[in-house]
Amino acid sequence: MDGNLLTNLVDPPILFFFFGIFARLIKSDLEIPPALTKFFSLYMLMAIGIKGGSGLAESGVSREAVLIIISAIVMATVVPIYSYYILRMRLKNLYDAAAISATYGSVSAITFIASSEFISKLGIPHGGYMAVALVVMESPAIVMAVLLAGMVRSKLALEAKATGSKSNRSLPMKKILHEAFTDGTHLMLIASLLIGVATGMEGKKTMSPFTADIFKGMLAFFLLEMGLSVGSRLREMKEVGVFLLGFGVIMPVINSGVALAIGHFLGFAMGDAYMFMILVASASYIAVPAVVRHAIPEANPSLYFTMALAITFPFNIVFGIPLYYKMVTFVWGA
Amino acid sequence: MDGNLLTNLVDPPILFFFFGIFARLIKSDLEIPPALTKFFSLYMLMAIGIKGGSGLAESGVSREAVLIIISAIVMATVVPIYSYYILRMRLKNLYDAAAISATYGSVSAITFIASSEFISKLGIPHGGYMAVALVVMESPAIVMAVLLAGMVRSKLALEAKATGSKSNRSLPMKKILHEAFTDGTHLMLIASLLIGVATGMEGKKTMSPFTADIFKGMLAFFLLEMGLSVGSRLREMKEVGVFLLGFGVIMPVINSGVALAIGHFLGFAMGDAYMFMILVASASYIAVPAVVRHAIPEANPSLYFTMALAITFPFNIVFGIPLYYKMVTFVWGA
Amino acid sequence: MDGNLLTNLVDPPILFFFFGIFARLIKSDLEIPPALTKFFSLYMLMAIGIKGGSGLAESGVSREAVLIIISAIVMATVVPIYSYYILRMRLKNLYDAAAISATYGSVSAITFIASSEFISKLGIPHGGYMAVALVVMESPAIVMAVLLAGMVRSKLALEAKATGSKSNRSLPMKKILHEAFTDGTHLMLIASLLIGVATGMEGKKTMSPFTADIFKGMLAFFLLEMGLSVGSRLREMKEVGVFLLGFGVIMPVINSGVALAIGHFLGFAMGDAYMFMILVASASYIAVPAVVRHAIPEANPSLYFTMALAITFPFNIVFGIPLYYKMVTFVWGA
Amino acid sequence: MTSDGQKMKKVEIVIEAVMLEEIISIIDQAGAGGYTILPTVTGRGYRGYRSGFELTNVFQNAMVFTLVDEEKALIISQEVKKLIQDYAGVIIITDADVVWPDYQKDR
Amino acid sequence: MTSDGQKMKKVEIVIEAVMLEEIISIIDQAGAGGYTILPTVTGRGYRGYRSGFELTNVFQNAMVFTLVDEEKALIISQEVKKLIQDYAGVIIITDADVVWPDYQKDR
Amino acid sequence: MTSDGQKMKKVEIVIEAVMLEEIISIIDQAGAGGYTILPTVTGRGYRGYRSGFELTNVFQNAMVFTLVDEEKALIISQEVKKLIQDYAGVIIITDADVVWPDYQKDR
Ligand SMILES: Nc1ncnc2c1ncn2[C@@H]1O[C@H](COP(=O)(O)O)[C@@H](O)[C@H]1O
Ligand SMILES: Nc1ncnc2c1ncn2[C@@H]1O[C@H](COP(=O)(O)O)[C@@H](O)[C@H]1O
Ligand SMILES: Nc1ncnc2c1ncn2[C@@H]1O[C@H](COP(=O)(O)O)[C@@H](O)[C@H]1O
Ligand code: NA
Ligand code: NA
Ligand code: NA
Repeated sequence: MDGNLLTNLVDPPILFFFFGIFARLIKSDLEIPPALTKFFSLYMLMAIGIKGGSGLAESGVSREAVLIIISAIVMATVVPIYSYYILRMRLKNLYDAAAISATYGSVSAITFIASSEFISKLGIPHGGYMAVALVVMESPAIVMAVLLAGMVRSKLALEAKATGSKSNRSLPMKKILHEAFTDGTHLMLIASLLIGVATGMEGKKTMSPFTADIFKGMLAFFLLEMGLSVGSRLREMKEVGVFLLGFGVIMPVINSGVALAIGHFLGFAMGDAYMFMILVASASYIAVPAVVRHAIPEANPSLYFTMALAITFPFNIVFGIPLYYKMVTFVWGA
Repeated sequence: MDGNLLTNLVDPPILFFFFGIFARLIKSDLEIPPALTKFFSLYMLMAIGIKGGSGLAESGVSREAVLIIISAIVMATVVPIYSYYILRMRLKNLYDAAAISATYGSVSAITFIASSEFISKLGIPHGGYMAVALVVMESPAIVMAVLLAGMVRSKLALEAKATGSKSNRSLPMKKILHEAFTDGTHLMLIASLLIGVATGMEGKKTMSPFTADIFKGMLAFFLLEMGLSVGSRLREMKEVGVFLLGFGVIMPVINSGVALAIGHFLGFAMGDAYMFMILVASASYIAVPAVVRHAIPEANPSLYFTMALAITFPFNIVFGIPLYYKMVTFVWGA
Repeated sequence: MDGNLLTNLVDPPILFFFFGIFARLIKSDLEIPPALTKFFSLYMLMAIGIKGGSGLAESGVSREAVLIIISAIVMATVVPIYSYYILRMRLKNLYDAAAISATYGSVSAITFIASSEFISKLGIPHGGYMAVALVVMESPAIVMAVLLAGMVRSKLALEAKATGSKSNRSLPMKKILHEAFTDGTHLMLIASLLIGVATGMEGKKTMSPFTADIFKGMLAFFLLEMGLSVGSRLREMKEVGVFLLGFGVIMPVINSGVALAIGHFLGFAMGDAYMFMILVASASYIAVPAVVRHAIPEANPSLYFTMALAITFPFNIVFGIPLYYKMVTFVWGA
Repeated sequence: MTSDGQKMKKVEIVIEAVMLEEIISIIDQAGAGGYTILPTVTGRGYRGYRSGFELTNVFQNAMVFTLVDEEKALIISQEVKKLIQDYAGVIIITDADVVWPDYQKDR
Repeated sequence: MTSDGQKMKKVEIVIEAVMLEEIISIIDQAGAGGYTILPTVTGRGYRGYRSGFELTNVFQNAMVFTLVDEEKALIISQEVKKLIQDYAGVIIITDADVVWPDYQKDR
Repeated sequence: MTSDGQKMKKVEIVIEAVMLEEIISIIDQAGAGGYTILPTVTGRGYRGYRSGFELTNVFQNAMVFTLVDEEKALIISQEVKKLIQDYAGVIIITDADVVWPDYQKDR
């Protein structure tokens, strides 16, 4: 990788992320108050939404936009399936396999933001509809995972028959769907997108001192908190084990490769293809765990949360962002 | 109403308000942390104060300013009285009548802000002393309501004589006045105004990246929280009943009409008259409930709070702002 | 002092500080949520660090920079020693003497910020390495105070021998050092400095809408909270007593004098000398109390915390900032 | 115990924050007169440390208590017990003397 | 109960947040040695759900407890009981064994 | 008490926030099965008012409770008692009926 690509890392917000990890490792008491973390996370979604939505209002809905959104939904549905079959080759607890699959089928908004900053700095544009792709990828993975977990439950029930004293306490599908679609952060992103579409460039201009100018500072704080969280999760790494650790770094690369192939086949513009790879490669550590904890209570959150947050997220930030760029430029021949 | 006027609603902060209501109605778990809500509300008051105060330092205190401030105090005193007599025509609990009167005599800073944005967009200026009017209208209504409640208490005591086991636990007037005048949000506004006056245009310039440039974004978050609050209150609407619901939408219109007449009679500039109408038409859902809960414990907060927040506030934002503008331009002939 | 110097006080953030004190004195319920206070304090450190670090990247490390940093470490070590011997002349509880010494040897970042604003307004520059001086002065004072407290403990143990039922519950030095150096706010400043150095002017530019443009507004909120804290501490003033009150206002002046002499002797530039005086004259009310409460549990935090926050901090803001400027211009002959 | 109090059970439940709503619906269905929620507590138990300072509330606890008669206490604790087979949580029952306003004496 | 504890009453009060100060002054006036406040709790009772996530603290609860002897417990509960005729709240009294530092044994 | 509960002691400790970690290590060392933390409480006691709204957490309290058998309750209260000679705090011990999940019955 040439030096140019590593400039991604010499950016204050990214450096604050590493600082956060470091602070936890040396057991500092540094802490971002939870109320602020929650606010920053809503702020990030507002910023993505306003930017993507106003871009969409400007450009209109092209044929490529529709193709990308359909591809996004397909990938969010398919990734959990093949992930599950890979995972069950080694995992004894099949509920864990289902839950982990959900996080990898879904997406990480902060990875999306960091990649968008990276590629914009290189002068390569991407469409406002990529924010729509981000939206539509959140929920299908959850639904898939719940179906997989349901399959597991039936199978185990068959096997165990009369043994089953531990009754099935998982939520009914209807309630899961309600949670998946009304999740606060999910709605915030959708609403911001729609408001961006409705108010267009005018709305963007009004909001931009807040949502764009001071964005990097807010991102620095949010990534600092992410770093702190990653740092505290690192201690639980041994629970995760070598197999899942490997999964956490290889899977994003495989997923990005599949996305690359689709993007090339369907003729996406390079910037869009890159962002699509990022979406497919990233894993969810906010929305999915919150729903899956209810939907698949038998799965261990220390596994799926730690993998998405403490393995795949930093891997994508440090290696994935430049690597996928190498891949896309190799194929598109920039 | 022409399209021009509805542009008020196609503004990101206002749209986030509607989104907040919607999110509650579909039972999303979206939530702004209370610590942030409190901060945004202090921020809004700082922004109003700095802007109004520095404007006042610039313009000096004109004859019109003095007239407006006196009118504001008079209206904050008179509105509770006639409101009370209207309310007691139908309400059995006279304490409720007194408490509701207080909220309608007092004011809503966010309605003030939204109207100020609306009218500024139309290029019509208003004086910095309007922020002073906002300040002076907060407390007189509380005092009036307490006097009315005292009246009710004496009357009931006379009627009930020996029956009265439920002793009068309301606060002494001195303590009520202390609370009304030292209320944190009230003081914040006064202090910001004075600091705006003291530091003038220089102070405004120093602060404006914070208090003006990012203002719309902060307002969007605050209105989102307002929407969420309105949304949760909507469920208590049946407790409010048809009579009070009607009161909540008709009273602001009547009050704005009275204000219009006064403004015209005293020869206010159009922008000032409009803002004066807004002040008189709006109802308080932050400062007044906080004091009145102590001062008139016999009144039911689900009534007075819900009416001010969930009926009159949205009514003013959606219909009142353009309606009062129609009214003022009709008379002033813009 | 000429009018020019008092302009320091006619600045919105400083006025919000006085407002905070006033609000507490009249027992207002005004309150900044603790989560926000914590955030503002981290924000301030980020802002100092980015600014100082990027300045350092620009200027490189000069001979003067090295001299200043060494002087800073020396003063942070020496001030606690002579403070301790002054204090023990009158204080019965020698643990209190040791703890108070630590706060005066250490520094206040907000005093640093306010002075930096003051002197920048007068057009006098200071080096980015002054932020490094701020960093290196935080911990040595704590170490010194712990050594002093250890001395006290041995002495008392000797005197009391068999009496000693109250076992020594202080932390081992290793743990104290860990706490002193991994304290969250301390690390935040160091990290921001290093990130400022690493990303240079580019990084500063990216971050400045957040860390510089809206700085004054954030400072206003933080100083408001400081004022509220000072206001509530004022009630504990009688516990402090006349001797310590005198110490709290005279010591900063003495310390600034010593710093002035060193600065002159070593030939610092005037702006650097002034900032050095400020550092030596200020006392710590955040980092030091947090560590010393563990390290010297026998000392009474109402004394050392109140002195640093409610006496020395306001003294420096109101009188110290212009006074030390008078002193430095008298010697440098501006 | 203090004279004018009503002898009741105080049933305290510590539970994963994500399960708070189910607990409340159990309490409601048992016919309790009310409950009080302590929205954020942290803790350690059989399932390890639950810090409450993460990006997700998955590692956070909440606490709720309800004042009820012995019979309802039994129903609630049995229902909640089923839930805490899968979720972090514990149920604590103590004797309490409860004083209500006069007009609520009939609880 | 545990040997070196002092037998006392733990008086817990859930109350509207706006009334916290009055409750504290009642506790002080009864001569209690102290109290502990849980500043934000939410709950449901006779007066409906009190969510605590509103713009005003009028719909928020607070909780406070004080450790006192039986006599003071009675005084406090009687005084507070008067208040909760008009305000949302409940009083909970339990037996507790309290351990103080040695130099405070005389409480 | 309610039938299927285990008779235990609920040991509640109010302590300066800065000492929370030591308290927890005492609880851990006594072999308790767990604890629950209420991270921010305020209060008044022998050492005056501890407001919790300062720039430093030196004036803040925390509360923690652990459910243990009588023997461990005694050990914990003795250890904590030593600490609260120097630090603000109090220990409260009550009888409690605790319901655990089935697989934890062996506590
Ligand atoms: N022995 C105990 N004492 C106090 N709280 C406990 C105890 N055991 C568990 N808890 C609380 O209950 C939560 C869940 O417990 P567990 O399901 O055992 O992990 C913990 O996070 C603690 O907050
Ligand atoms: N049965 C109960 N159990 C636990 N908390 C209660 C109960 N009843 C009332 N509360 C608490 O006391 C507050 C006021 O109660 P009330 O005055 O009955 O509305 C409620 O918001 C709850 O926090
Ligand atoms: N009598 C009491 N009742 C309830 N809480 C108390 C009592 N005494 C002390 N506390 C709590 O324990 C903390 C420390 O007490 P102290 O060491 O006596 O200052 C106080 O800040 C209160 O939170
Ligand atoms: Na993905
Ligand atoms: Na009004
Ligand atoms: Na110093």
